[in-house]
Formats: sequence, C-alpha cells, structure tokens
Amino acid sequence: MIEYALFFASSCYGVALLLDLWRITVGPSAADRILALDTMVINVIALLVLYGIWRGTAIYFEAAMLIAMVGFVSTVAYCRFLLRGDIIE
Amino acid sequence: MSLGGGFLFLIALLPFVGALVPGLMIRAGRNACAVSTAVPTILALTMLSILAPGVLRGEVVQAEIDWLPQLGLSASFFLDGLGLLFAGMILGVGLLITLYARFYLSSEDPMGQFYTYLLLFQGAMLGIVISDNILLLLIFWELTSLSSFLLIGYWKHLPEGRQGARMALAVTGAGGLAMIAGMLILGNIAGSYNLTDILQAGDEIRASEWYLTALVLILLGAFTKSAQFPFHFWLPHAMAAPTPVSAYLHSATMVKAGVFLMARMWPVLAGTDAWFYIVATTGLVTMILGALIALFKDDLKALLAFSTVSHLGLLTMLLGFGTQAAAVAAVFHIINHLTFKAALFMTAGIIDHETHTRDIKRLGGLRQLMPITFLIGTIAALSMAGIPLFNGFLSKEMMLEEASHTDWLGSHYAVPILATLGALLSVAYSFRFVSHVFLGPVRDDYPSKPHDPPFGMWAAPALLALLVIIIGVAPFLAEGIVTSAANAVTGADLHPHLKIWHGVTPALWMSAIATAGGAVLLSQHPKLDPLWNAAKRPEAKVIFDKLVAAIVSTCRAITEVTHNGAISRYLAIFTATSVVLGWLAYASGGLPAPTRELLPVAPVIFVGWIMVIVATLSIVIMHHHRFRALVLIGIIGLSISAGFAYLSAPDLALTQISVETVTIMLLLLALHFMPKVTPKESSLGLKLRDGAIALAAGCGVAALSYAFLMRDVETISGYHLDNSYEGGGGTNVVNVILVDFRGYDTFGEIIVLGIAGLVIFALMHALLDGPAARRLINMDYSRDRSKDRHPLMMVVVTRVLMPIAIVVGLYIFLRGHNEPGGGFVAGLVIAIALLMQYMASGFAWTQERKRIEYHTMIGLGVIIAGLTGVGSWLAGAPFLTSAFTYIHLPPIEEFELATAMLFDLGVFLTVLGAVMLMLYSLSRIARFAGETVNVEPMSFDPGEQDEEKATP
Amino acid sequence: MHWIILPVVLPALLAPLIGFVMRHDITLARVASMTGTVLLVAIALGLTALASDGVTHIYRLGDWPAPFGIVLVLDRLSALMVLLTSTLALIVLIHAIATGWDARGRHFHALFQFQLMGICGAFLTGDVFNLFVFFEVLLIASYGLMIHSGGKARMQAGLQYVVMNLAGSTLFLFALGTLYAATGTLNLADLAIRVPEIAAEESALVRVAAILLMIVFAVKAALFPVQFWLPATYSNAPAPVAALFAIMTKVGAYAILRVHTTAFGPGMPGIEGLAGNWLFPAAIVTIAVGAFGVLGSRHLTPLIAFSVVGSMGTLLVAVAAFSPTATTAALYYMVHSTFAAACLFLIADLVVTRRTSDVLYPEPATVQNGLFAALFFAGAIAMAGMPPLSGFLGKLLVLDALREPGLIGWAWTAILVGSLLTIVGFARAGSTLFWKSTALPVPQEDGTDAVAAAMPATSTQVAPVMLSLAVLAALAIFAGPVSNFLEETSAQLFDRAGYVNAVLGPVEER
Amino acid sequence: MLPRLIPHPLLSLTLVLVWFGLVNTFTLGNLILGAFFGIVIPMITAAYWPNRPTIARPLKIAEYILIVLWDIVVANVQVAMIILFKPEPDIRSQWIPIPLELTSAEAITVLAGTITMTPGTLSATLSSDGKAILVHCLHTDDPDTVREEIKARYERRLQEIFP
Amino acid sequence: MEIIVASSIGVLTAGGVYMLLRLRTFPVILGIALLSYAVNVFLFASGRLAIDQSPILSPYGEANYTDPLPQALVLTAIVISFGMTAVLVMIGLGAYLEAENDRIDVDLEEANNASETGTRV
Amino acid sequence: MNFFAELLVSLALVISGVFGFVGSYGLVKLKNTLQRLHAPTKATTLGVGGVLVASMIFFYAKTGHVSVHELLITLFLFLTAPITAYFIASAYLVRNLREDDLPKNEGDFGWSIYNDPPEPDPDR
Ligand code: NA
Ligand code: NA
Repeated sequence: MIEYALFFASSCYGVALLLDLWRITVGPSAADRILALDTMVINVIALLVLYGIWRGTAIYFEAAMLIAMVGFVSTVAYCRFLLRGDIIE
Repeated sequence: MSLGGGFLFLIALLPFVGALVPGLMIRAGRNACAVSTAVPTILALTMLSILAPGVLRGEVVQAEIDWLPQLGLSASFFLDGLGLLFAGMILGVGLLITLYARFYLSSEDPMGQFYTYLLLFQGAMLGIVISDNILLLLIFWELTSLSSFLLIGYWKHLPEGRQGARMALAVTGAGGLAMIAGMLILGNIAGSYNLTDILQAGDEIRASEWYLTALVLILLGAFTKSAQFPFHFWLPHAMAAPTPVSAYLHSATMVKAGVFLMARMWPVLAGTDAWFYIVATTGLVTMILGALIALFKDDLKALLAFSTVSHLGLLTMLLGFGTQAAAVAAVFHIINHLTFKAALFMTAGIIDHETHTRDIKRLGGLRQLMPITFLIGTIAALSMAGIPLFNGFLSKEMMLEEASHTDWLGSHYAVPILATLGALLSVAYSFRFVSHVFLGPVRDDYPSKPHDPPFGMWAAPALLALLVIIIGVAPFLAEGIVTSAANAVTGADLHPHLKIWHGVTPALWMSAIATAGGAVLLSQHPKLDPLWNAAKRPEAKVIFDKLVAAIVSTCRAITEVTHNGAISRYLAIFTATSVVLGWLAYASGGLPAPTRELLPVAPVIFVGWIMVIVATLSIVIMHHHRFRALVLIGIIGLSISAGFAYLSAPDLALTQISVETVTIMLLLLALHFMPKVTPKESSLGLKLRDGAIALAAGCGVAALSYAFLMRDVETISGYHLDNSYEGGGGTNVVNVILVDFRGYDTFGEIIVLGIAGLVIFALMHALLDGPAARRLINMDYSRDRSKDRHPLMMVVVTRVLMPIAIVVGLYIFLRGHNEPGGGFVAGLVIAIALLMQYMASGFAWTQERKRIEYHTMIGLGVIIAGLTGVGSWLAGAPFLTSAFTYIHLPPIEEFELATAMLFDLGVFLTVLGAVMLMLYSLSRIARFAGETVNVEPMSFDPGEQDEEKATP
Repeated sequence: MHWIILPVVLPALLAPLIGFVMRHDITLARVASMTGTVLLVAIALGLTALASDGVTHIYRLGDWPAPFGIVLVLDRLSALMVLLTSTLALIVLIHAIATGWDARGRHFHALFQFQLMGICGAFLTGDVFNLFVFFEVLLIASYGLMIHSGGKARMQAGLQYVVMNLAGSTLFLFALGTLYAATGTLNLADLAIRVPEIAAEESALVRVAAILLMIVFAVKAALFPVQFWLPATYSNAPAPVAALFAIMTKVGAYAILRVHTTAFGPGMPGIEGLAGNWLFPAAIVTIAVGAFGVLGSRHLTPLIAFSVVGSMGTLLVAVAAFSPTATTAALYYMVHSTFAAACLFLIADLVVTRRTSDVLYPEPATVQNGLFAALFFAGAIAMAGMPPLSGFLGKLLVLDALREPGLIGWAWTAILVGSLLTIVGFARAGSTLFWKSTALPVPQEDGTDAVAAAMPATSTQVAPVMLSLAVLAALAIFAGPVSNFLEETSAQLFDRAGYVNAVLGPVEER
Repeated sequence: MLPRLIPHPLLSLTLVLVWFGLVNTFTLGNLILGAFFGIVIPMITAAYWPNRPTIARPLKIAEYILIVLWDIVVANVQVAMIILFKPEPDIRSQWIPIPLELTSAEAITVLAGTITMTPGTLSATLSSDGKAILVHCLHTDDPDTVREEIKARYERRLQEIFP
Repeated sequence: MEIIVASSIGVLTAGGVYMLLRLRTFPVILGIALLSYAVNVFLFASGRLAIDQSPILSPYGEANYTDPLPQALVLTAIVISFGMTAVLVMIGLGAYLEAENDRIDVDLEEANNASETGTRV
Repeated sequence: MNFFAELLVSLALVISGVFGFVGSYGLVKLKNTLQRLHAPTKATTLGVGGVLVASMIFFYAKTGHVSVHELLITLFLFLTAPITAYFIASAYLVRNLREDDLPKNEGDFGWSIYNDPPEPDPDR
C-alpha cells in the first residue's frame, strides 16, 4: 500500500515540478520566476523525504534540511536584488 | 697539454679578456686606452711568433679541452700554416688599426667602447681561424657577425650606421644559420665535429648523398660573409663604419673569413664539378661586377669597398678552380691584398680626415699638399692595379696563369677573357684612385685645407706600403708562409717558387692587355661616367629594404590578425581542437563490449532530466536577461544536487547545493554593478559557428560518458572502502578520502580557496585605489528601489533562524567524518547563516556589531590544516598521517577524536573565512559606490519608538 | 626524510603568515618572503643532491601505500624543476623588491609564495589528480599576481587569462574523468602498469584521455593552436610576474614530458604514436608563430612574449621526439629559455619604466642608455640563440638531437629560420630603442618629461638581470657537466620500470 | 548575570531542541552538547538581537499555535477548492489594509506570518511606521469580515502574549 | 539512467560551451558555471552509477557501496571551481569597472592607437 | 509494520501529494502574480507537512523509536515561508505596481516599500 501511496505522491510532485518549470520559463514577472523556483525547492524537499521513506534511510534528511535553508536564503537574495540591487548592503 | 697548446688557448682567450680592459682604462685617457688594447694583441703576436717556426716547418700545434661531449663540441684549437697566416694577419693588422684608430677617432667618440668591440671582434676572428672543432668555429663565426654589428653601428646616431649594421647582421647572420645546418650535416656524415677528423673524411663526404646540401649550405655562409655575388651588397653599406673598422673588417679580416672557410674546407669539399661551377663562377662574376661598380664610385671608401668585393671574387674563383697551383695563388694573393688594401683604406681615411670629404669629384691635386700620403697611396694603388715590382702583380700573374688554362663548360676562352676583363677594370679604378685624387691641379675648394697627418696616423699605412714593395721585389721572402699555408689548404706537400719573371707567358700578355686597356678605359671615364649614372640598375639596398619591410609587414599582419585579442575566438579554437583531436583519438581506438545493464529510470528522475535540459536551453536562449539566467541556473543546481542524492552521493548533494547558493550570491552582488542586459551583438554566422562547436562538444562528452558508463573497470577504491573505518576511523568513506587518503588534495584545495580570498581582497583594493573608484562613486541607483531597506519581519525571523542555522552547521561539521557532511559544507552553512544576517540588517551593521577578522580566519585555517599535517612528523610519520582514538568517559557515551577532524577544522575555517572575505570585499565596493551604513538593525522598529514614548 | 615535502609545506605555511599576519608591514613581508625563497633554493639544492644518486625517492602522504594514497616522487627531473623554480623565484623576487613592484598592490608576497608552493607541488607529485589540484593552486595564485596593482589593460588581459585557464582546467577534469573511467586509477606509476595492458582495439577511452591531457598541458606550454592567450597575458603582467611566468610555460612542458613518457609512454599498444604525431607539427608552427610575432610586434613586451612562444616551440619540437637524447636537449633548452625569458622581461621593465611607453619608437635616450643597451643585447642574443650564451648551445643540442630524416627538414628549417627572424626582430627593436634614441635631443630637465625625470637604475635593480645573465653564461661554460646531469635525468625519465618499482614496490610485493 | 548568560531563554531552549532534532537520539552526551550550544550560540549572536521581547503567559502560546494549525488545515482545503474548481474569472481578490495595535516587532512578525501561512490571505507589506499591514486576500466578498476575524482571532491573542 | 546522465552532461556541456563563446563577461561566467556542472557530473559518473549504495559504511555488516573516490574528487573539484568562479566574477567586475564596458574581447587596434606615440620602426 | 500504521502513512502521503500538486497547479492556473503567490503555501504547509508526518510515523513504526528531525524541517519552513512570500510580494509591488494602485493606509505613513521610514529621534 505504501508503495502505491509513495508512487502517487512522487508523481504528484513530479507533475508539480513540471508546472513550476513552465512558470519559471514563461514568467512573466521576475517575481513569478522566483516564486516558481521557491516552489520547486519545496517540492524537491518533499521528494527527498519521500525517497528517504521509500529507501527506509535517513541519509537524505540532511540534504532536505539544507535545501530548505539555502532555498530560503537564495529566494531572499533574488528578491533583495530586485528590491535594492545590493543584497547585503 | 704542450706549451704550444697552452699558447693557443691564451691566443684565443687574450682578446676576450683584454676586451674588458679598455672600457675601464678609458678614464685613464685615450693613450692608456689604446695601449691597453695593444697589449693583449702584442702578447698574442709574440706567442704566435714563438709557434710560427714550428708551423712553418710543417708541424701542427693542437690543444683540446672537453666542453660539451654530448654534442661533440670541444674547445679544441689547432694551428697550421693557414691558421698561422690568418692569425698573423688578424693580429698584425689589428695592432696597426689600434694605432691608427687612436688618432683617427675624435674626442667625442667613446673610444673605450670602440676598442672593446674591436678586441671582441679580433678574438672571434682568431677563434675562427684556429678552431679545430666546426661547432666551435660556428660559435666564433656568429660572434664575428655580432661584434661587426656593434662596430658598424658604432656611430649609433647615424642612420646609415644603424641600417648598415642591421643589413650586415641580417645577411651574414642568415648565412651563418645556413652554415650551421651545413656543418651539422658534415659532422653527421664524418661522425665527428672535429675538423681534423672531418678533413680526413673527404672522400666519404663527397660520396655522401647529403654532400650537395651541405656544400650549398656551407657556401651560403662563406659567400654572405665574403660578400660574393649576389650577397655583395651589404659590404658597401657597412662602410658607414669608422674607417679603421672598414680597413680591418671589410678589407683585411672578416670578409676573408668566407675565403678562409673555403680554403679550410678545400680538401673536403673541393674537387667536384659542383664545387667548381658554383664557387669559381660565383667568384668570377663577383670579380668583374665588383670591379665595374668600383670604377664608377665617387666615394673613396665605396670605391675601395667594391674593389675589395672584386678581389674577394678573385680569391673565391681561384679556390673554385680546385687546382693546387690556384690554391697557392689564392694564398699569396690573400697576403698581397691584405697589404695594399689595408694601406689604401687608411689612406682614404687620412684624406677623409684631412679634407673632410671622400668624394673623388671634390678632390684632386693632393700630391703637392700631402706628399707622404700620396706616396703611400700610389704604391698601394699600383700594387692593386697589378703593376710589376709591386706584390699585387705577382699574385695577379699567377691568377691569370691559372685562368688561362681553365675550361668552363667546355669553352677554352670564357674564363681567360673574363679574368683579363676583371684585371683590366681593376687597373682602371686603381689608376683612377691615384690620378683623380692626387694628380691634377691643386684646388682651393676642399671642405678643409689638407696636409699630411701626424706620424702616428701615417705610420701604419707606410709600413704596409713598405711590405708591398718588399714582397714585390723579393717575393721569395714570403715563400715560407705561402708554402705552409698552401700545404695546409691543399693537404699536399708543395714547394712553390714565387718569382717576378716567369718568362713570356699567356699571363704576361693578358696583364699587359689589362694594363693598357685599363689606362684607355680610365681616359674615357669622364664620358662613360654620365652614361653609367644614367643607366638603370637594380639598387641592392632598395631591394633589400623593400624585402625586409615586406617580411616585417607580413609578420605583423599575420600576428595581429591571429592574436587580435578576441578571446572568444581563442576559446572557439581551443574547444574545436579538443573536440577534433578527442574524436580522432577515440576513432583510432576501439571499445570492449559493454559489461553493464542500464539502470531503471524512475519517472521523477525523468522530470529532473527535463528540468536540466529546459533550464539549460532557456539560459542559452534568454541569457541576455542576466537576472533571469541567474534564476534559471538555480534550477540546474537544484536538480543536480537532488540527482546526486538519488545516485548515492549525499555529500555531493550537500556540497553542490550550498556552493551553488553562495555562487549565486556572488553573481548577484557582481551583477549589481554590471549591466543587467547583454546586448544582442553576435552575428548569425558567429552564433552558428559557436552553436556547431557547442553541439559537437556536447555530443562528444555525452558519447564519451555513455561509453564508460556502460563498462566496468577495476578501480583502486576498493581499498578505500576496506580501510576507511579501521585505517581512517570514519564510516563516511568520501570524507575519509578527503581528509585522510587524499587529504593532500584537500590541503591544496583549501589553499586555492584561501588564495581566492586574498586575490579578491587585493583586487578590491586595486579597484578602489584606481580610476574605477571614480566610476563607482558616479554610479547611481535612480531606478525604483524599495524604501523598505531592512524589512522588520526578515530581521526578527533571522534573530531565531541564524542561531539555528549555526547549530545545523556545527552539527554537519561534527558528524562529517561518519555521516554526510564535513568541514567544507559546514563552513558554507555557517557562511550562509551569516549571509542571512547580512541580508537582514546589512553587512556593515553586522560587521560593526561583531568584527570577525576574515584574513586571520583564512590564515588560521590553512595553518591549522598545515600544522596538523606537520604534526605527524613528530610521530615520525609522513605529512598528513592521521591518528584517531575512541574516548569513553561515563556517563557520556563513547565518542571519537581524530586528527582528521582537526584538519577538517582547518578546512572549515578557511572556507568560512574565504567566503566572508569575498562578501566583505564586495560590500566595501558597494559602500564606495555610495551605500550608507544603517544605524538600526531594521528599517523601523515600532516597538522601540513606543519605549521612547513610555520613558520621557 | 621529510625533505621532499618541504618545497610545498614551507611556502604553504609561510604564505598565510605573510598574507594574514604581516599584511600591514611590507618590510616584514619582504624579509619573510626573501628568507623563505632563499631557504627554498637551499632545499632545492639539497633535493638535487639527494636525487643525483639516481634513486627515485618516494614520499607517501598520510602514510598510505601507493596507488591508494598520494605519493610525492623525487627523481632528477623533479629535483631539477624545483631547483629551476626556486632560483628563478629568487632572481625575480629581488627585482620585485628593488623596483617596488611588490608594494604597488596588496598581498604580492603571499601570492608569490603560494605560487611557488603550487609550482613545486606540481613538479613533485606522482598522482595525476593531485597534479590538477596543484595546477589550480599555481593558477589561482598567478591570477592574483597577473592583476597585481590593477589597471585597465592588465585587468582585461587578466580576465582573458583567467577565462582561458578555467576552460583549460575544465578540460583537465574531463580528461581525468575519462582516465579514471578507463583505468580505475590516478597514480602515475599505476597508470604506467595499467595503460600498457590495454589492448589497441579497446583503447578508445585511454586514447581520448591521453590526447585531452596533452591539450591541457599544451595550453600551459603555449603550443599552437592554444598559444594565443600568452602574448597579451605576459606583456600586460607586472614585469616580475611576467618573469616568473617564464616557469609556468615550463610546467606544461614538464607535464607533457612526465605524463606522456611515464603513463602514456612510447611503445604502449593502446596509445601508440598518439602524442608525437600531434606534438611535432604543432611545435613547428609554434616556432613560426613566435618568430613572426617577434618580427611583427609594435611593442617591446609583446615582442619578448612572442620570443617566449618561439622558444616553447623549439623546446617542444625536442620533446616531441620522445627520445632520451632529444629530451636531454629539451631539458637544457628549457633551463636556458627560462632564464633568458626572465632576463628579458626584467630588462624591459628597467627600460620601459624610464620611457613613456613600450612602443618600439625612439624616445630621447634615457639615463644609462649604454648599460641598458648592453643588457638588452645580451638578453637578446641569449633568447635568439646566438653565442656566446647558452642559447646557441641549446639550439645546437636540439638540432643535433633531431636526426631522423623525417624531422630534419621541417625542424631544422623552422628553428634556423625562426632564429634568423628573431635575431632581426631583436636587432631592429634594439637599434630603435637604444641607438636611434641617441640621435634625438635630450629633453630639458624641466621635470615635465617622464624620461628626463627617470632615475638611474640602482645596482640592486640591475642585479637580477646580471644574475640571470650570469646563470646563462654559467650554463654555457659548464654545459658539459650540466648535460651530463640532464642525460642521466632523461635516462631516468625513460626508465619506466624503475619508476614503477620505486613507487609501487617490486613486482612480488604488489 | 543570568540575562547576560542567557539573553534569550526561549531561543536557547529552541536550540537545544533543534540539536536533539538533528542528532535524532536522546543521550546524555547530546544533552550536554546541546545545552552547550544552547548557551554559547545566543551569547555570540546576542549583539544581533539587542532588545529582549518580554513574553507573558506562555500557555497562550500553545493555544495560539494549535488554533493556527487548525486554521491552516481548514483554510488549505478551502483554497484548494478555489484553485481546483472555481473558474478563473469568478475569483475576486482584494487588498485589505489592517491597522495594528501590536507594537513589538516580534509580535507583528508573528501576526504577519500567521496571515501568510493561513492560506487565502497574504501579508504583502507593512506601513513604513509598522502600524498597519497590507493583506492580499485570494478570494472574498466582504474584506471587513476578514479584517475583523484576523484582528479578533490572532491579533488579540498576540497582544496577550506580547504585552 | 545512464542515458539520462550522459545526455544531461552533453546538454550542460553544449550550453556551457556556447555561453563560453559569447562576447560579454557575464554570459561567459554563466558558461563557465554550466561547464563546471557538466564536468562535476562527468567526473562523478566516472565511478559509474549506483542507486541507494551511498559510501557510508553501514553498521550492519555487508552492503554494496558505490565508488567513493570519484565523489571525493568531485568535491575537491567543486570547491576549486567555486574559488575560481569567485575570482573570475571579481576580475570580470574589475575589468568592467576599469574599461567601462564588459566586452571580453580586447580590441588590440584600439589599444595600440591608444599607446601610439609615433610611427613604427 | 501494522496495517494501521501503513494506512496512516499512505493517507498522509496522498494528502501531501494532492496539496503539493495543487500548489503548483495554482501557480499555473491563477492569472496574476499576487494570486499565484497564494498557491505554494499549500505545498509548504500541508504538502511537505504531510510527507514529514508520514515519515515520522513510518520510521517510528519501522525502528520503534521516535524520529523528531522531521519537525526541524517543518519549523524551518514555517519560519521562512512568510518571509519568502513577503519578499516576493514586495519585489512584485516595487517592479510592477505604483503606490496608488494600492488602497490608502489610514495611518499617517504610507506603505513601507514606497515611503522612507519615519526619522528615528536624533537623541537616540
Ligand atoms: Na573537505
Ligand atoms: Na572537498
């Protein structure tokens, strides 16, 4: 049963990633692209955790956590660039 | 080594050692300078005269020291008749020239330099004539080119001097290089570069298939040096040199180096048709052409120069005949030409010096004003004309004698007639020298009123003139040296008898015709001169200059078209080369059969694949919007690190994603100062070219990786898996490899990071101290910026988030040895945590709160890592040998301590320091560009305002 | 027995101290840097003495056995290269300090030491990936030195230099990936065992690796068609840096010698004739490129840079023969051309700083015109391969070593015609700079004229040039003993079995 | 003394918990290590958090968290419906400015965060004096209800937590 | 999987090379970045591909592990290329600020004329 | 692992999957940027939340001892998501809207993006 659930969930996130990709490429506004990238990060985190469950290992947990962290930082950086130009003024 | 050998070395060495002296002695005055120059020459002469008797008896003095045996180059010298003759000439004339120059050079001329160059040249020249190793000979040969370059260009400020020097260097240098090749071939045939060995191997060489090549190459060297047609043109231009130089180099010695070489190689190279037709013909042509031109030159020195060319031609022709008698004649004429021509040059110098002109048309009637000079000049000139009782006559007779029975392409008359013509012309210009300069009425329009020079100046030519007569009337005095020299040339045992009267021979008739004809021709000179000047002839110098100019501009064009500063093209070439060569290498080898199955692909992975490809293509398509491209790069980083995690590389996943983030930060920071869009400027053609290259590269790399992905290979990493825990004390094999098995790589790697930090810091300073600073200050951010500089929410959240991030960083560091993580990732995580703080409240504000010395941090990191490595020396183990132990102190559970962790700490500090130093440098630039430093952590804190109100 | 690592560890520990502790005190930094360099020379001498016993000395880092850990290998060749590096470094450093170049920007000495560390590391390592790492170390340090003290032209040239080398490093990694995928090892000795075992019909991957590595090294060695970057870089680099870079091209040549004799040596079925086939013609063209550049340059420093390209061509022609004799010649020429190039760049610095530009155009004679002329003349004849300095012998050695009828025609023509063009080029430049200038009126001492204001060069400023000329002279005088050593060096280089046994231990122990 | 040793007790506690979250095993050694970090790190970073927000009635915090979590679940479903089934043109988004009584930065942050995390509303920006917040509402017909609900449901409670 | 990886490497390389050959500094930097992605994956792939065989020694006895060495090499490569990229970015910025344009090709004609002080030799 | 646990895990996974999808679907469907900004909060909250809950239950059921580090990620996301949204919104407002496109603030200061903050009193 879990296998199917895993498959369903990962497929959902796979499709989600493709939708994000579409949004990034078409934009139109820079904010849209950043938003889509941020969403992508979230989806990848979910996928990593799913993968961890599938493989029954916690090895990918750090990756997920780190991605969450740097994802946030880079999103803020992108936005600050649009807002102020200098991201660490 | 014999005493004689020792002398030989000294003779070769003295001039070079002596060359140092004049430069220093000049402070002691011109006389001291001249004397100090004469001393080594005199010493050498004395030693030579000590050796002379033996050599004249037919002995050969030899001396050898190994120099470069691998090459077959040895410092070996030998002195035989030929060497003795030339050495004597070089030293003797050298001495006279030294004396003469002392009075000739004016006080403005740097005399020390002159004598230094002179001695250098003398040494080089001596080296040529006594070398017993052709490679050594080559060295001296090139040295004569160089030192003559300096001597001809002695009057640097005169364009003629500079151009003459460059021309001489180019022509003789080219010849010299050709000769190098020829000599090497010769040596390879003979199996030795020793002259004595080569002289033995004559038949072998003449038989070799390479003979003609070697011959031509060597003759190129000889002809250029001895100004043989068509290389004769450089010599007159070399006359721009001071007269002593012309007298020494361009009549007595250097130009005879070619002749010497032909004489030297005579036993080896001569005697074949190739030799006869090339050498004799060239000589004949040169003789006539030189004489003809000389006749119509108005510049005294030019006249003498071309007469020299003509006489060199004569000598070449004689050697070309290849008969022993001709060789004897050549040797004898060498001596005679030396005496009268040097005397003539000095006379010309005196006239120039006294009248301040060398233009024959402005001279005449000097007989009355300068009787001594007249006497000397006339004697020398008559000898040059070949008038009996002067030595020139004797050797000319012998020449005509040889010419009279030499066939050329089956014709009996060609050579005799042409030889006579040559003699005739030489009579004409010799007489012209006397009559147009000395005879005739005294004029009142000399640029300066002439009179005989001081004794010192005419002593030298007078001595030579005396020799002219002595040899002329008592030739048997010269028999000894001529014999030994001739024997050295021919390698035979000859006993020539030099007599004035040979009876009525064809030669006598020929020279009679020549003399009479010459006189007649001269009488017609006034009529012929305008015709000659009107006649169109190719001007050698013009052609040469045009040629050089053409070559230079071609080289310049090629260079500037190929190295035009277009790095994009360089890179295209580089990539294309790699692809093409890589493909050729691949195609010329084969592949074993695949040994692996394809791994299954989960659908999500397929999605990741699409993400990478779409992102890459989008970047390529819309990279003109730079910010957009940066966002798109994010996708790739994300997908790749996810992919790494999926493909069992958690460490890579962590590192990739954090590096990617920091990189993007740096790019954003830089983009802030740069244009936000890339102009569309590359043409369609360019795009297609690059597209094609890119496509090829992509396919190549893909194919390559696919090729090995399907094939297993036995690798060394099994050892790492087996020994990671027992030997390295860690279960994360990757990290153990990094900090232990290949810790040395990591050591280098963190040093790269440390250097990067330094470079960026230094660069920042270079920018802020330079003109860039002005541009930065004038930079304006007029475009709509948010007024909310440090949003309240961000600041507040960071206050919690940053400490958490730091804990995460420390965690990742501590577990790195056994689980994914390690110093590098940890360093980046902490850096990112700090970045959060910077983005919340600004770099400057944060820095003011807590100053961290990033330089020190990097230094500390590198040093800790280094010392950890060095520490293992104490244990007698090699650099970076790790040690670890498990500590157990209840109630805490067992934990591990490893030196590798100390090393990792170094890594950690370096990474953190480097990243921070980069950010620091960038924010320094930003503040230079007018960013202000905020005093508050956030744009506006309503809470604090209220506290204000609450507490009046 | 830790001698072997010292050339790496000493600067690696000294540089941070200079860069981070002494960064506010140039005098202290100078003293430290000078001391370190002198020590390095001493160490290098020690290592050369150590290596001259003919034994291949091994240093196992982390005490891990080869091929699993990284080993340093000290044989005559690596010792020679380290000695060459340190000597050159000392000469250059004196110039940098005497002329104050080091104070015209930040962190000169730290970067200088790091640079030395990188170069020595590259010469000593026995592991191809470690070679990559130290290439990067020396490169990134060289980036810093290249743009030292900044300025528009230098910054742009620096940018191009960095980009070119980043491309090179990327290719290096592609090559190493292919190599590991094909052989499963990174250790040179291990490669020397595994590569010959690869059958010709299964050799595609290793062939690709070999040729890609060749290209990577060729970029460093300025071999056609990847030499384009060099002139702009060298002529825009600060003079002492340009002089130091004389060794950088040699790093490329060394790498080709080392890797393509030991790992991809002649007589291996898999990569038969791969290296030489491409190297030889490319080297011939390189000579031409260099010679044309020398004759065609409008500026002094590019002229010298092109002469460096030409000399690399000559050097690589000899290398391409992959025979002990030719390698001996190549090594001799390598040592010679390193000092010749450095010498010329240092002279050029003395001259150009006393002129308004380095355009080959007569300007009123500067102070010490005669001295500079003499020095330039000496440097030029060395570089052009004229006697009496070592260039001529080097040239003869190379010519003499290339006796195969196939080679003679092209090689000899290229080398001889090349040196003729070079001679003429230098002669023209020299006569313009030093002779023509004497014809011009010396400007009034109104201080406005840069040339008039030029200070005479101090003896310490001239000393480095003199030193390098002295080295060149010594190289010529003691050519015999020197090439004895070099002959043994190349013999050792071509003794693959000896190398393998030294690194991996005798066959039965493996 | 204590305030200087532990400037932000809650933060310290969080860090200890975070540490356990990371190591994911409860051992004495980890407790010691965690406690160490919990004390040291806030001390090092104290400079970046100058003022000390006073927190009254910690129990309220738990209540608040539960309420928010519940709202998140509910609102998620509602919004999911809108996104999935509501035809695009019928979606009426609104700007809703909300004046604030809250004054402490921390409180305002929490409120804004809550608004964003509960789907359907989004705090887009504050007024430059931090006394009002501009909320974007995905779909509503009367903004006033939304404003009232936010003020009543969250802001009031936060006022109690951060007096 | 192998095809996926190989083709991704190919695409990244192609994109990287194309960008590397552009005429402005910034795209070139992007090209270098793409290339380093490509080469990192390439180097990683030289250890062949494996799923769920992380080289973290498991406490429970025997297990299969992927080749750890290439991973270590890639880590080193990543770090180095990070340092290099950082320097490249800064020098690019420096060149832009000095030259007031971010063309990466230098027009030597221009440079020559700038430094011309007279006719050629 | 007992059926109940499996059921819970599967349920959580399905829920998570659905909301994860909805988040990105909204990103595509909704017509203007600010509306789109609402969508991903689904993925963040219930999406990832669901997966993490699933993971916690799964590992508890598998190994027997509680795994809490999933909570870390949750904490992280809850702390950061509002900021992310705030920044993206501001970025959009700055680049695409002017102040008068927005409703006026009753207070005496305009919205922070378009207006400088009030001067802090000089004596502080
Ligand atoms: Na590391
Ligand atoms: Na690493």
